[in-house]
Amino acid sequence: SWPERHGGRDASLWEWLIFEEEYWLAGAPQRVTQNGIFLLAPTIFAFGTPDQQDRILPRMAAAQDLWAQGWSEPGAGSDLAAISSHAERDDERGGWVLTGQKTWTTRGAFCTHLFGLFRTDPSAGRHRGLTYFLVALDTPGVTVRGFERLDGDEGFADVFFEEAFVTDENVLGAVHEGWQVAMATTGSERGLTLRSPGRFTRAAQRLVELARAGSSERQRDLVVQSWLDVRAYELFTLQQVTGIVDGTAVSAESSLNKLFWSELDVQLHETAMDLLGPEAEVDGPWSRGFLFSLGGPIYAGTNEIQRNIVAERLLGLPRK
Amino acid sequence: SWPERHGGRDASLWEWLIFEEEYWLAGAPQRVTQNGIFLLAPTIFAFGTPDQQDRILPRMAAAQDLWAQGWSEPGAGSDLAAISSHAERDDERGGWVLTGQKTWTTRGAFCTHLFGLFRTDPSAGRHRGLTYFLVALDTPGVTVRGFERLDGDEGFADVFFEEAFVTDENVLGAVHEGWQVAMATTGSERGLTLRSPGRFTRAAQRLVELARAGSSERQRDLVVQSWLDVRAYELFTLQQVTGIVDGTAVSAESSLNKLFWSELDVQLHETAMDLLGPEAEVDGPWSRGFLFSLGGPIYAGTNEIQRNIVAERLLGLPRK
Amino acid sequence: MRFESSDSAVALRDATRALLTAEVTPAVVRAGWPDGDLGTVRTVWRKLADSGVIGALVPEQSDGLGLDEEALVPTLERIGHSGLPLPVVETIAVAAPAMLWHARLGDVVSGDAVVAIAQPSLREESPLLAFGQDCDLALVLGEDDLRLYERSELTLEPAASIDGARRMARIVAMDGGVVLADDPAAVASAWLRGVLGTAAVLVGLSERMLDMTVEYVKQREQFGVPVGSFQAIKHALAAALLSLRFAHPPVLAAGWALATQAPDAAVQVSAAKALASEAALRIARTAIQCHGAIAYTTEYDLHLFAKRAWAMAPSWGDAAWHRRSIAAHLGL
Amino acid sequence: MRFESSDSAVALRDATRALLTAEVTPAVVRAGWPDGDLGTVRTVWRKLADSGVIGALVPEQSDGLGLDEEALVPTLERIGHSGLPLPVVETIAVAAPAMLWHARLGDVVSGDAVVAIAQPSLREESPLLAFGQDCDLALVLGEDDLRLYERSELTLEPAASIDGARRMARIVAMDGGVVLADDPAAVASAWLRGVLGTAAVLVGLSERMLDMTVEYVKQREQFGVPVGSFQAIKHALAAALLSLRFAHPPVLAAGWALATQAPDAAVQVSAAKALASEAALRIARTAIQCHGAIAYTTEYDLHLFAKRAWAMAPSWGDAAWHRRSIAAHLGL
Repeated sequence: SWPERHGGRDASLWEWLIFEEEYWLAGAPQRVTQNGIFLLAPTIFAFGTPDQQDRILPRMAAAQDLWAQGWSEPGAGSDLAAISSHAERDDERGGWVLTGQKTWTTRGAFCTHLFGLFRTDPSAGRHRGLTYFLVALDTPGVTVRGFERLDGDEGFADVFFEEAFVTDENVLGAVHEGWQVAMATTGSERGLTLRSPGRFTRAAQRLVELARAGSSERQRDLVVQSWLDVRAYELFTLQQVTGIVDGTAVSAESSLNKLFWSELDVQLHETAMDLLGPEAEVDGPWSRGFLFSLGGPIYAGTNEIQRNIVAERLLGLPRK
Repeated sequence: SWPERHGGRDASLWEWLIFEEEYWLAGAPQRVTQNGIFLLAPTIFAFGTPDQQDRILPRMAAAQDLWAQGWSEPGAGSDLAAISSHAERDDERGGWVLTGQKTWTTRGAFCTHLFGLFRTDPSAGRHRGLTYFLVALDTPGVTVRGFERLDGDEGFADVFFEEAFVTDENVLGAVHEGWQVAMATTGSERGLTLRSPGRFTRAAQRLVELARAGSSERQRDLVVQSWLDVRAYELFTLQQVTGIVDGTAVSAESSLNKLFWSELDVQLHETAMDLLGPEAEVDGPWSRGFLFSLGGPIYAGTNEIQRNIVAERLLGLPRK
Repeated sequence: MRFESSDSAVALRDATRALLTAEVTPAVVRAGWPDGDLGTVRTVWRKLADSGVIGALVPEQSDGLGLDEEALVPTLERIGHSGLPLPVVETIAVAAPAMLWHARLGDVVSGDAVVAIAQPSLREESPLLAFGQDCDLALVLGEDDLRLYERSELTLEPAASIDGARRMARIVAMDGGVVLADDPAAVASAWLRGVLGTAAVLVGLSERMLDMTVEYVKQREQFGVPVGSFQAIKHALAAALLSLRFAHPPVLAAGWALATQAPDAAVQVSAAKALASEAALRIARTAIQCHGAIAYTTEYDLHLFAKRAWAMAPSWGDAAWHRRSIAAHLGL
Repeated sequence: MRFESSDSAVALRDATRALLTAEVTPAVVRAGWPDGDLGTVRTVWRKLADSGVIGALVPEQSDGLGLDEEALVPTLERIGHSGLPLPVVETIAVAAPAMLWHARLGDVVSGDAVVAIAQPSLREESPLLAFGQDCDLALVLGEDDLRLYERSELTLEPAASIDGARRMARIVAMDGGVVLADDPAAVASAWLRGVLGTAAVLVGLSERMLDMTVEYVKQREQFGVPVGSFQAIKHALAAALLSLRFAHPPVLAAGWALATQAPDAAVQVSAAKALASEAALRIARTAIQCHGAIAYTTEYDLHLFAKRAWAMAPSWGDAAWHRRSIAAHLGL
């Protein structure tokens, strides 16, 4: 829930779910503000100073600032703790000097700001000594290089930091405690916030329409399988939101969401490609959606990592 | 190829394949002599003394002796090297005293003899210090307790050894080198010998007949998928036999066979169960075959172990 | 807005779970198999009757609990989880609420009489009757009527099920019988309750198989470590949990849809059965594979639950049957 | 009895492989994409022509190699593996051997003219023509004739393919054309060669994607170890190899069946295409997942091959289409 004084609407989780459902049913597109609103904002509510909340949230809600997530690096994908971008203390200027490279930054080429982790204590262990920074992308020393995704979208970016200076008020949470601060966001990325059922309900509806135009019994069976999984995802989400509202939800459960919606999205689009037959290769909403769907099992923690989390934290299997 | 002087027919690998195909197409059953003929015999040809070859092979070929494989133990399944059954030297009597327990011994309850690995040098490492023994099951100190398999067959057995004495002529290959001797058999178990294409060709034929009696388009598609996989298995086998005859075959390739036929066998029977609908649960050749098929991905090295072998030895992925 | 079970559902489930945990040991499940002591099974059944479960859907004035399908589903899951070898769904969810005016209702609610239900079969002349060998009454769902037969009015021939505890029979001949209801709505309602109940039992069986497997792979060691520490096992079991956790809410929702007579109740019940059947089949396969050889022996208990799942997944319409019915609803 | 490729097949494959390895770099594959330099692609094509490959199925008296389908299959696999962005199957396997009396045969065999082939489409009024934007000739497989058109006789409209290097077009209108053959047997034979050739190319693409992935996971480190040391990656790639290795023999066998005019050649060709299509789709998915984020960028080369696979798997009849045709053959 996003308070009105920060540019929000004070909506409950249930109201938000309903909004999402209507948003997608109306055929509305993905939002460029998505990563800011769903990943950064919850962290700012939890860890931001009043000044940060006032400065950042209303502009984010109004889409005046567009925020990109600066997690991954060339050597730190699934292994997020391997981050090597670093920040050096500059007491004189009262801030930090950032150096390093972030990559696979979704929508980085269109964004104005980036939130990311930088190593502030190189002597500390992997998960320790990281700090969470908020950086305007027009800061001197920051270069953004956009590159193309599988589906032809130019939205990915490398972001290079060459002694880029940021002041202390751009540190979110405590210095050296960026990992703990970031994990709050990772949890919401995997779970409910990133993938409301509405998007899949709409896709299933479109798939059914496609199949009505002509399909075999085998194909209709596949369509219903996807339709059923969307229905299951919707009901699972309702059950889960009840748990969140009651405060009984287990955070590792968000890995179940992520696994399910990402596999479902691929399967749903594969079924559409099957229905389209030789026309499947032609550029269009289904083929583009198919390519887009293949990113789901990779980003926001690969599904291999998610299955580890499910096995270890929900089933209690031994780590090693 | 099994020489005539040892009770065989001097048949080539190709002749054997043809025999197998005809054998299964005629609807003939699995053979109780299978483990002796396919697993022990190749090892005796390779490592046996002339006396052992004369003594054991003709009686095995004539089904006068039925041989069971004594590999697995309660603590040593996939991890075969964890064998704890042991043999102590008895110089006075010129032989060895066996103690321990073998389990999941297929057809153990019906067999007259057992071949198995026992630890002869407890100080040596896991794969070392094992010796390959040949044991008559009526040896004093040996007890066989049959138990039931999933498909209702009573063929499994625990075999207990309580200071059972066997003479030196029942050691196959060198003392302490049982692992190397056994690996030759493990290779043939996984590969061609245990699962000639004939058995699956016959099963696919029966599946097609079942589907002809009534099936939906979705079910016919599943039937053809199984039929295709059987065809692929047949052609792969022919390609592989060519490699074996030419001496260019890679032994780890037998893991590909094992993975493919065992998954195929399950899939084929699952399709039959699907076709049978509510009648699937009724005892009959298909339901029994289904239960039997579920053992395939487990025995002769679980499919998890086989995938490790394929990844490490055929694709060259790092062990650790 | 909330998604959670009603208080009565939770209360009934918890009470029944306590009873089942104490009474339905694997020995009781095995007692359902040929040569088992069926008496021990019937004893448990009477204890369940004493707790009121059998009359869950029967009005209070007829000595039932007067609950609806929503309240019953979690309890049926628990009975499925226990493996109790009796026609649980048939008796509690289908027959009892259809017998309200029938003289034998009291015997059913008191646990003295269990009811088997004939299933459509490929051999239509001799329908299958799960638990038929030892039932007291049998219900037949016709095109537009429900008929109840005394065991003595039926000529049965034993048929072996993959799950020996199902004590399967074929109906060779029927004589007499009483029409319980003669309108298609009653048949449809009986059918939906049977489908829903079977889905609930399959959820319980799935949970049981998954729990057993998780426990086993934690303690079974190979290569010096628990086999549950291997990623292949972890990922297989994560996938199993996924299919269970996403099949469960639709089963609960279908109970609510039937209880509230939602317009799309039939679709929701089909969705529940399709998802629960697929989950159970997948989990049975995963459970056996992750156990390894021990799962392939009948001395170990896993097969008791896997065989029940293989028998029940195709009954009351298999997953593909229900997907076809959903396809029709979607105009496909 | 033996199962192995003929000496001519091996010789042609090895010679072509050497040429492809030297000439068809990823830069050449990218040259096929919009704004690429098609000239570099055509240069490679002429070198292939010099080696004789394009006339593989053309008799020696017409300046071909006089080989049969069995001998061609392993070479098409290699070309598929290279990713060469031209209508390889269409020109070499289908058009050239159908143009024996046609004056343009020489241009085709010499590499001066490439031939696109119209595919059936859901929009039947405007069939898809892969590589149509830059083809010299186009072949249309009718009900019972084969017609060849000059590029100038066609009105085309560009259409974007998921694989930009396919330079897809739709045929809006056709004018003129020459009947190459007017019997159904010629059409059937052309169709089967196209299906077989596409299956061979898919095998080569699968091998390429799998090889790239194996190399990548050996060197990419996360958590201080190569990601290829994780069991999840190992098992996914083992499954990928399995599907490739069991799709390959049926493709080779189908080549032999066509070459020897085996009575079941059509079924064997359908089997080859069904298995090769499924393998390619599965391997594309596995390759992307095992690579992780880098696979999702177009700067990395994997997408060039995956997109070709997604485009070709459904062309010339997708896997389900060929399974239906096998079902009919089996009397289902």
